[in-house]
This record gives sequence, C-alpha cells and structure tokens, in this order.
Amino acid sequence: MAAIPISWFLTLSAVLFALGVAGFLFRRNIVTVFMSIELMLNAVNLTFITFSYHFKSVDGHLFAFFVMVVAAAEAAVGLAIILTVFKNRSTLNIDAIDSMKN
Amino acid sequence: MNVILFLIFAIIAVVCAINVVVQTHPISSAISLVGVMGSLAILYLLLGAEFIAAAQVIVYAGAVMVLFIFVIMLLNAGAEVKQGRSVVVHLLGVPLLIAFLGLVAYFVQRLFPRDVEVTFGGFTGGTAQAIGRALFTTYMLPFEITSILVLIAIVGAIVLARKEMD
Amino acid sequence: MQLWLIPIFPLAGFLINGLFGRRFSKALVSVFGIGSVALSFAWALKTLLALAPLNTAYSEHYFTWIQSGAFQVNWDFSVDRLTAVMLMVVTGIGSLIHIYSVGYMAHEHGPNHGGFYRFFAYLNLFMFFMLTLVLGANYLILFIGWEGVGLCSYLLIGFYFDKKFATDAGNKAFIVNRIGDFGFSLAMFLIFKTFGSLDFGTVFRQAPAASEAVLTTIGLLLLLGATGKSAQIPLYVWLPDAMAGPTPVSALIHAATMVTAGVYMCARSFPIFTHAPAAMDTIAIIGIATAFFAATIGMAQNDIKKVFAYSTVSQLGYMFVGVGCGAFSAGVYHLMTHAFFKALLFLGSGSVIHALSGEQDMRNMGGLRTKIPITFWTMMCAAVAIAGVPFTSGFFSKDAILFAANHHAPWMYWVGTLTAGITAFYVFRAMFMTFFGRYRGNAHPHESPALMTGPLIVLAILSLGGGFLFKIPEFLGSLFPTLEAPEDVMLMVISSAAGLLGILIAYVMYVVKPGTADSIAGSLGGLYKLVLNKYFVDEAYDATVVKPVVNGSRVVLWRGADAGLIDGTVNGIGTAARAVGGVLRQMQSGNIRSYATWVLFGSVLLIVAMSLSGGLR
Amino acid sequence: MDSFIVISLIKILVVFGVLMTTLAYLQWVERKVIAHIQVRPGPYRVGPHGLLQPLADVIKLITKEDLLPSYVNKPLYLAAPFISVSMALLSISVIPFGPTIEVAGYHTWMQLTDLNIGVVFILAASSMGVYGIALAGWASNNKYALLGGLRSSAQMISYELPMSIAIAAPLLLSNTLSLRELVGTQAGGMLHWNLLRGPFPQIISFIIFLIAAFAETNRVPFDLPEAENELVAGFHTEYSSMKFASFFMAEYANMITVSCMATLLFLGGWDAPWPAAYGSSFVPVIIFALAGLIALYHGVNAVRKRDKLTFPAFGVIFLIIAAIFVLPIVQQWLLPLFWFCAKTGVILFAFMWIRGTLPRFRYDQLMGFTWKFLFPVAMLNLLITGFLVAWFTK
Repeated sequence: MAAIPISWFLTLSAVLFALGVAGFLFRRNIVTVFMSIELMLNAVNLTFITFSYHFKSVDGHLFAFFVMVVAAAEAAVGLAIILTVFKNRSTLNIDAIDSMKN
Repeated sequence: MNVILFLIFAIIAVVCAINVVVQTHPISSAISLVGVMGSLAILYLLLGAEFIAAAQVIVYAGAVMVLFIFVIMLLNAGAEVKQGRSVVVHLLGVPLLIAFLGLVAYFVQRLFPRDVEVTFGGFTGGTAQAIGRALFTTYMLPFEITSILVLIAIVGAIVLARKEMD
Repeated sequence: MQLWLIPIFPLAGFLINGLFGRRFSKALVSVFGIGSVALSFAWALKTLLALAPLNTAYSEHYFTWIQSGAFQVNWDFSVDRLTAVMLMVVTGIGSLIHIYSVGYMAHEHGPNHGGFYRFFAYLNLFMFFMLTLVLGANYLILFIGWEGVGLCSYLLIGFYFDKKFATDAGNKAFIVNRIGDFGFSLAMFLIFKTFGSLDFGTVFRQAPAASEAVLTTIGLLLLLGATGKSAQIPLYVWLPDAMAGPTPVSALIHAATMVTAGVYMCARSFPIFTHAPAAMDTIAIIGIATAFFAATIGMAQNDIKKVFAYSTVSQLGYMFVGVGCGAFSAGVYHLMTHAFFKALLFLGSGSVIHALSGEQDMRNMGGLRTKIPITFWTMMCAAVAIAGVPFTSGFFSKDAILFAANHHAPWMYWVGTLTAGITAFYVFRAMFMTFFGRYRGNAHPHESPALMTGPLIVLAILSLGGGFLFKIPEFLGSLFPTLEAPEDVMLMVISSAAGLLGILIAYVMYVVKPGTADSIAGSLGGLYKLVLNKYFVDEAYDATVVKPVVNGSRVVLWRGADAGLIDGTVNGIGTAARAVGGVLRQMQSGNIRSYATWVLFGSVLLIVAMSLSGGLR
Repeated sequence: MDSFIVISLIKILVVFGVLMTTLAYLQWVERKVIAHIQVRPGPYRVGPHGLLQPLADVIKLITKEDLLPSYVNKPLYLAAPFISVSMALLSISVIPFGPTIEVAGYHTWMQLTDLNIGVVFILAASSMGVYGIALAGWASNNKYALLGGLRSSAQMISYELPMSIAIAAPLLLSNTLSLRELVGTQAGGMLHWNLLRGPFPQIISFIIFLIAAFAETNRVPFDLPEAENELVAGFHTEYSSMKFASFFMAEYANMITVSCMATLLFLGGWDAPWPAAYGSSFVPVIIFALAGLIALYHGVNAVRKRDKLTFPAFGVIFLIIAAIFVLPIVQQWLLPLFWFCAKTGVILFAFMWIRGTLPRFRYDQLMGFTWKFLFPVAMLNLLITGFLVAWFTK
C-alpha cells in the first residue's frame, strides 16, 4: 500500500490542462475546441479535489461541484450556439468564423 | 496498490486526453474525453471524493458528453478540414505550451515535496452527506445563484434553438 | 404562535388586489383590502392575548436569510410590549382607515382607471411592510420594513401620478428619505462592525460594554435615519408636500404609523441611546426645535391638510423630546395618542374635503358645523385632545413628555408649553375657520357616508378616552429604564392653561372678531410673511443644496469634468489607443486560436512574473 | 483479506450465473406471458412447455453468421454492444438480494458490494448505458439506425430526469444512499415501506419511477427506438448474432435492475409485507404447495396427451420447493430471497403485462409527456415530500 505523492496528482492535472490548451490551439473543429475546454475544466476539477484532500476539507469538492454545474450550463448554451452557427454558416471550422475581424 | 491504481488510470487519462487532441474525427475525440472523465472519476474515488466521482460520471459523462455526441450526430460533422491560417499559433503554440507545462510542473514539484502523500481512505469527508451539508449551509448563496445560472442557460439554449427553427 | 401570519395577510391582500384587482368589482377589492387587514388585526390581538403578560420578549425563528462568513441574518420576528403597542396601533388604526377609505375613494378613479384597486393594493403592501418593520427582530428586517414603507409612501403620495405636483412630492419624499436611509445604513454597518451582529438581542446585550464614542456615532447615525422617516429638522420638508396623496394615506402613513417609525426605532434602540447621552441630547434638541418651529409654521397655513401636516411634524418633535429626555414610554405613549387624534383630524379633514368635493383651502370654508355635524363633533374631540385639554388622551401623553422635559432641562419644558399653546391655537384656528362663521365657498356640503363616519366615531372615542384606557407608561414600565420625573401638579396646570389660552385666543381672533387675524398679520408684516412662507426653508434648501448640486453637476461635473476632463482624457486615450492599436492590430487577427495563444502567452508570463516576485516560494 | 477475495469471487460467480440464466429465461417468461395475453400457447416445442427454448435461442444466436457491414465505424461498432451490456451488468453488482447469510462459518451479505452511494452509482451506470445505444446507432452508418440511436438517447436522457427526481423522494424518507441501509430503514412490514410510509406515501413517485423505468429500458409503450414499422429495427438494425443478443441481454438486465431498484426503494426490499409473527413465513409454502396441487390436478385431468407427464412432474417439483421452505435452517436466508424475488417478479410481470396491453406512443407525445407532465409532477412530489419530511423531523 505505497502512497502516492500529491504532486503526481497535480502534475497529472497540469498535463491534462496543457493537453486541453493544445486541443484549443491546434484544432479547427469548433466542437473539438469546445471539448478541449471541457478537458481543461476537468483538469481544474482534479486540482480542486486534490487540494481538498490535501487540506482535509470538503470545500474543494464544492468548487468542483459548482464547476460541473457551470460546465453543464455552458455546454447547453455553447452547443446551442454551435448549432446556430452551423445553421447560418454551414461550417464548423473555427477559422472561418471571423466576422469580428472587420 | 495505490500507486498501481493511480498509474493505470493516470495513464488512461493522459492517453485518452492525447487522443482527444489528435483524433481528427470529433466523435472519436468525444469518446476519448469520456474515457478521460471516467478515469478521473476513479482518481476522485482514490482521493475520497465519492460523491463528486458519481456526479462526474452522471453529469459530465452521462449528460454533457451525450449532448456533445448528440450535436456531433445532428451536424453529422466529419473529419475537420485543414486550412490553417494562424501564423501565431504555429510559431508560438508549441514553445509556449512546453514552457507552460514545464513551469507548472516545476513549481508543483517544488511546492509539494514527495512526503505529502495520498492514500486511499486518507480523507473520508467527501460523502454525499458532507457535501449536502456544506452546500446548504456555507454555500447556500452560491448554490442559489448557480441554480439561477442554470435557469438562464436553459432559457438561453431554448431561445437559440428556437431561433434556428424559423 | 405563528407571528408570520400577521404581516402575511396584508401581503396576500396586496398580491390578490395587485394581480387580479383590475378585474374585480370595487366591492370585492374592498373585501380583500379590509379583510386582510382586519384578519391581521384579529390575529395580532389573538396572539397578544395568548402571550398575555409578555414580560419578556417572545421571538420566532423562521430561517436563516443571509449567511456569509461571520455575517448572519435570520428571518426572526419577535414581540415584546413595545411591539405589542405598535402592533395594536398599526393594525387597529390601519383597519379603521381601510374602512374609511372605501367610502372616501368610492368616487375615485384615479389615473389609469385602476385607481381603486391600486390604492388598496398599495395600502395593503404598506401594512405588510409596516408590520414587518415592527415585528422584525434585527436591524436588517427592520430596515426592509423601513424601506418598504418608504416605497409605499412614495407610491401613494404619487397616487395621482398624472398630476405633476403629486409626482414631484413623491420624488421629494423619496429623495429626502434617502439621506436618512444613508445614515441608517451607515449605522447598521457600524453596529455590525462593533457587535458582530444585527440582532436586537445580541446588540443590546453587548451595548453597555461598547465605548461611548462608538455608541454616540451609532446613535447619531440612527437619528439621521429617524429624522428622515419621522420628518424632523433638517429633513422634515417632505412631509407637508406629502399631502398630495389621498387623505386616508395622509392619515395612515403620514400621521399615524409610518412617520412614527423613527420614534419606534429610537425607542427600540434605547439600550444604545441610554449609553450615549450626547446622542440623547441631540434627539431632544432636534425634537423640541422641530416641535416649536413646525408649530409656528402651522399658524399661518390656509390649506387644511397642510395645517395638520405641520402639526404632525410638530407632534413628532414632541415624541422625540420624550425619547431624547429618556422618557421612552412617554414618547411611545404620545405616539399612540397622536395616532388616534391625528388620524382622526386627517380623516375628519378628508371628510370635510369630501363634503366640499375637493376643496382644501380653509378660506373657502366656514359654517360647516351644522351641515356636517358628525364630522364636526368627532373632529372637535380630536382638537381638544391635541390641544391638551385636561383628561383627553393628548393631555396625558403630552404631560408625560413635558414632565420628562422639565426633569431634563427646564427650558425645554417652557418651549414645550409654549408650543402646546401654539398647537392649541392653530388647531382651533383651523376648526373655527372650517366650521364656524358663515360658509364662504360655493360647493354643496353633504355629510359623508356611514363607512366614513363610523371610523371617525371610533377614533373620537379613542381620542377622548385613549389616555386612561391605555396606560402605556405603566405597560411599558418594565421594558424601559425608569425615569424619576416627579409629577408636578403645577406644571400640569401651566401646560393645560397654555393650551386653553391658545384655544381662547383662536376663539377671539376667528369667531368673536373675525377681522383680527388679518390686522395682526398686517401689523406683524415681515414676520408673518416669514411664517406664511414656512421660513423659506424650501427656498433655502433649494438655494443651498439643490441648486448648487444641479448647477455644480451641470457646470463642473458635466461641462468641466465630463466634457472637458473625462471626454478629453477618453478622446486622448482613444487617439493614443488607436495609434497603438494600429500597431497591435496585427495581433487582432479575428482568429480565435491566435487569441488563445496570446492568453497562453499571458499566463506563462504571469507564472514567470509570480516566481520572479517570490510569490511561488 | 484472502477470504474476502475468495468469497467475493464465489459471489460474483453465483450472481453472474443466476443472472445469465434469469436473463435467458426472462425471455421465455415474457413470450409465455404475451402469448397467454393473446390467447395462444407461446413456445411449446422445445422441451416441456418450451422450457428449453432459451437454450435453443442461445445456440442459434451463437452459431449465426456474425456480419460486419463494410461501411461501419469498426471500433465503435464493435464497442457499442459491449458498452451496453457491461453497463447494464455493472449495476447489478451493488444490488442487495437479501440480508447476511452464514456459509461454513463465514458471514456475508447477499450482495456483491455495498457502496454508500449505491443509488447514485446505479444512476451513473444507467446514464452511461446511453452510449451503447447512441454509438451503435451512429457507428452503423445507417440512417434508420442513426435515427433510432438519436431517439433512444434523447428519450433516455429525458426520462432520466423524472426518474432521478422520483428516486430522490423516497431517499428523503430513508435518509441514506446505501441500498442496504435503504432496506433497513423500511423494515417492519408493509406500512413502513416507502411506498406507504408517512409523512408522505410515495405512491406518486413509485408510479413515475415505473413509467420512467419503462422508458429507460426502451420498453413498450416507449419502444420508439426500435419501432419496426418506422425504423426497421432501430439502433440494432445492422447487428446480428451475439452482438444483437448483447443488446437484448442489456435490455433484460436493465429491466431486472430497475425492478430491483423499485423493490429496494419503494417496496422494502427483502422484508416480508407483514411480520413473521402473523405468519408471513408460511406464504411461500402455501403458494408453492397450491401451485403444486393445481399442477397435479391438471396432470390428472389432462387436456393434452403430454400434460399427463409434465404437469405431475411440475407438481412434484413445486411441492418439494414448498417442503424446502418449511425447513427452519434455510428459512432465514431463503425467505428474504423469496420476498425479494417475488416483489421484483411482480414488477417484471407488470413490464410484460403492459407490453401486451398498450400501444406505442408517438415521438412528440413521448417527449411532451416527460417534460410537460412527468417532470413537473415529480418535482412537485419531491417538494411536498421534502417539505413534509422537514416539517415532521423538526
């Protein structure tokens, strides 16, 4: 029953977060980009839970819980936006959505 | 045992996360993401967060990701088209990512020495009861506000969805 | 005991009338309007009888309303003897006035042809907030009621919102009250900072231990709040204008209940005030000054409601004198008797106005004694009560206050007695101008319906007999610190004599020789003009506060600061930003992914900066 | 530690074996029930009264050609039935069938493992089950399958809401999330079951739970995803052989799971409806004995020729079972098991009964029904329950 250093959890979280960022940066499909955001949120949740363990307090769980709720809300709205965008532009390429440029 | 469990699921999580990023087809990415979430749920159990682990599976894997898959199916989104236009991303992306990961990992290792350790059962405060109690006392106000946020999200989603109907 | 039922009935009435009243007939609206308040009165009575001796406060906890760190506010209601008095006054007089209003408002349509239901909805909402104010067991709930009654007052003053003077009066009341509320809020912050709680029990238990300077500051800030709500110097200016509302509103809100909230609050906070003598003195001085000052203005007013409005201000001043002199129970006593006779005076004047189809100027009245006898006799009861004629209710309460004033500082007693004389004078001046002599107007006076005269008669009985029916000082004796003010028969005689003298002078000036008043006014010239124009206080405020603020805003803030400085800066920055933006524009590619790269760049930079500054050790 | 692993392994084997047999025979029971509702004999050829039909079916499914359509997304196409069936079986692992039993000196629960968030675990597992169907529909690369998959996942997500809320109400009464403790709080007869218990009997939420359970398991009248006349066969159009069978196994396993859930949540688990002092322990004996006697009677007055042989045999078997129930040694663990199975069986019978009775919904009716009716009612029920529980426990 060897113990795991707490930094491993945090490092795992950092790796997952970085992978999420990478997905955000290098993917062009808007749905995938959105999933990368979820991945980042998950990584942050892992950090919260780890710190909750570290400080032996339930507060981190609450934060993770709120993150989940907000993520669910965000997914609902975000996906609705994606549907609308697709309806109007018939593309999912994030680079093609740049009306704000001019 | 702890270490083995951690390593198994950490590796699954990382592999799945890499898969999320490298798969060209969104549905493969989505399935990989479910894998990440599932293995994270087990890591949560290891950290004594049983309720959050269950919520993770129900909310994230069971609801949010199903929604994603739904949308992917609805849009019948195929593999993405390559037409890169962003110079910045190509020039700075990888070095910045490496710098970011390196810095964070370095500081994590420095701030949390090896003797701060996690064992299964080392923290048992994550029961549904404890979370419920905290949620309805200390975090009452945030909870209420979150519920309003969710309501707004529902209304927003419906409005957006209706607009595309007509 | 289900205390929450007491305010919930009027709230239900408000919701029913407010939401569905438009479709109801007037009768149905009246049933809900009166019924809710009457139920509330009945429940309050039942509760109080059940709690009978009520030697200690009885409180009920419903739920924790706000919890944020150490800050916790519970939704608690509590009843002690002070609350009991207030409950009875508010629900009892409230019920009477609701009944009266049905008759008074019968022909009213109000703007937006929804006047009737709107009126009762607001009135019920007012009752709800007033009862919340009275029942609340901490400052925040009191404050909710406080703000709520302010809101209802605003809505009801501006009831005829198609008339500019009414909306202006409503705005004035609201804005002037804001100043007071500002003080109240600051007082609450200070209370929380000092005692760590807003709960009455907790605060008052710790009050003796706090430093006097802090308590004085709290007391003065609370007093600022009270001067706003209870129309004391310097914030009294809104009350006379508030008469733009329908008369029952003036009776209920601006005479009997809401304006006494300040007195109630000061009496409620007595543990703070008793440990802050300087604040007490300030209260007493403000009270006596207001009493005298407003009484003199009242002498020269011609609008019947304005007379009673200034009279209200003056009588509120009396209550503050009582509170400020440490005779809290006397203040509350006067609060109650004043509620009786002043509500009656207002309702009676409403009946007069009703009889004359809207005429309010006393110069166009006269000789109404025979035409509307019930109104006349009931109002006469109130007039003798306010004049302090012996053994009426006003006599007892006023003397209780004057004894305390004499004990506190004899000069206050003399000013108070003088004020009592002036009070008697102007009230009877109004009575004589209205009911005696010959009729000077051209309407067709008619007696009001029984719905209106009924409450008048009840109030008349209370005005006459309220003094010995309800011995408030004895009832509240156990609650407040006792004050050894010896009852001196001599003092009693002097103050009563002052009142009677005032009546006599009025009788001579307005009945025996009706011309005297004008000749005296003529001979006094400037002084009369000063009083007639209310000492030019409104004009002074206008010149010293309103104009400078408006002009200052226009010239300094708008032209100078806004147009010159801020716009200039903004434009300058804009130009600069555009120049810089021209360079940075390359970054704004409109490509989300490159934005994300910059965000990542920023976060890496932040981590580096944090580690360099030693934040990550 | 070692004994724990050994016992767990044994339990897993037993439960798995029993469950698989039950799944197979549930199919037979269903066909029989439907057949009798429609006044026909049902499976009759293989074995006495078609009792060996499930075996024949299994052999048939295994030996059939395993088609792999050429345009499917291979990994997901193969993974989908696996996900379906494993998520369905996963739930069984936390369901307790009875109290502790003692075998050769070892005390153990009739349950694979107890989680203190057991109820949530089952919800989580069932919500993961959606993936099997959704992915099957998508990976098949067939528009009927895709539509079936979309319909089914939308339906399952929608009905999960009223179901979770309906579950929450009895949980409020019992104040625990552990399935084992859930039964403990309902001990002491019918009036202590959450279905009938004060302060607020959970009859409404029981009905909502059952309706949602029908929808969750894609059963009639909610079997839109498999509506033959619209979608060929829905999400499993392209599946054949054992992969097709997996979906069926998943469906039946889900049925068993939700029936067990209903039993545990509302019907007091393995507790007898009334205390043993009033003779509840004789109920199984009487039932089996009666069944045996009836079978014997029909054997004697046989209508068909072969009944002369089969019915007396059944009668004897039933009588033997009745005799076993009289033995005091086995009573203490067999009785709870009997009650649990009886309650679950009644609900499973209701599943079949309704399949034989009701027509299918239209899709918009189906969605409107859950969002506009079930969900608000469940919410209201939860509110009232919460209010009353708070009121009475103050």
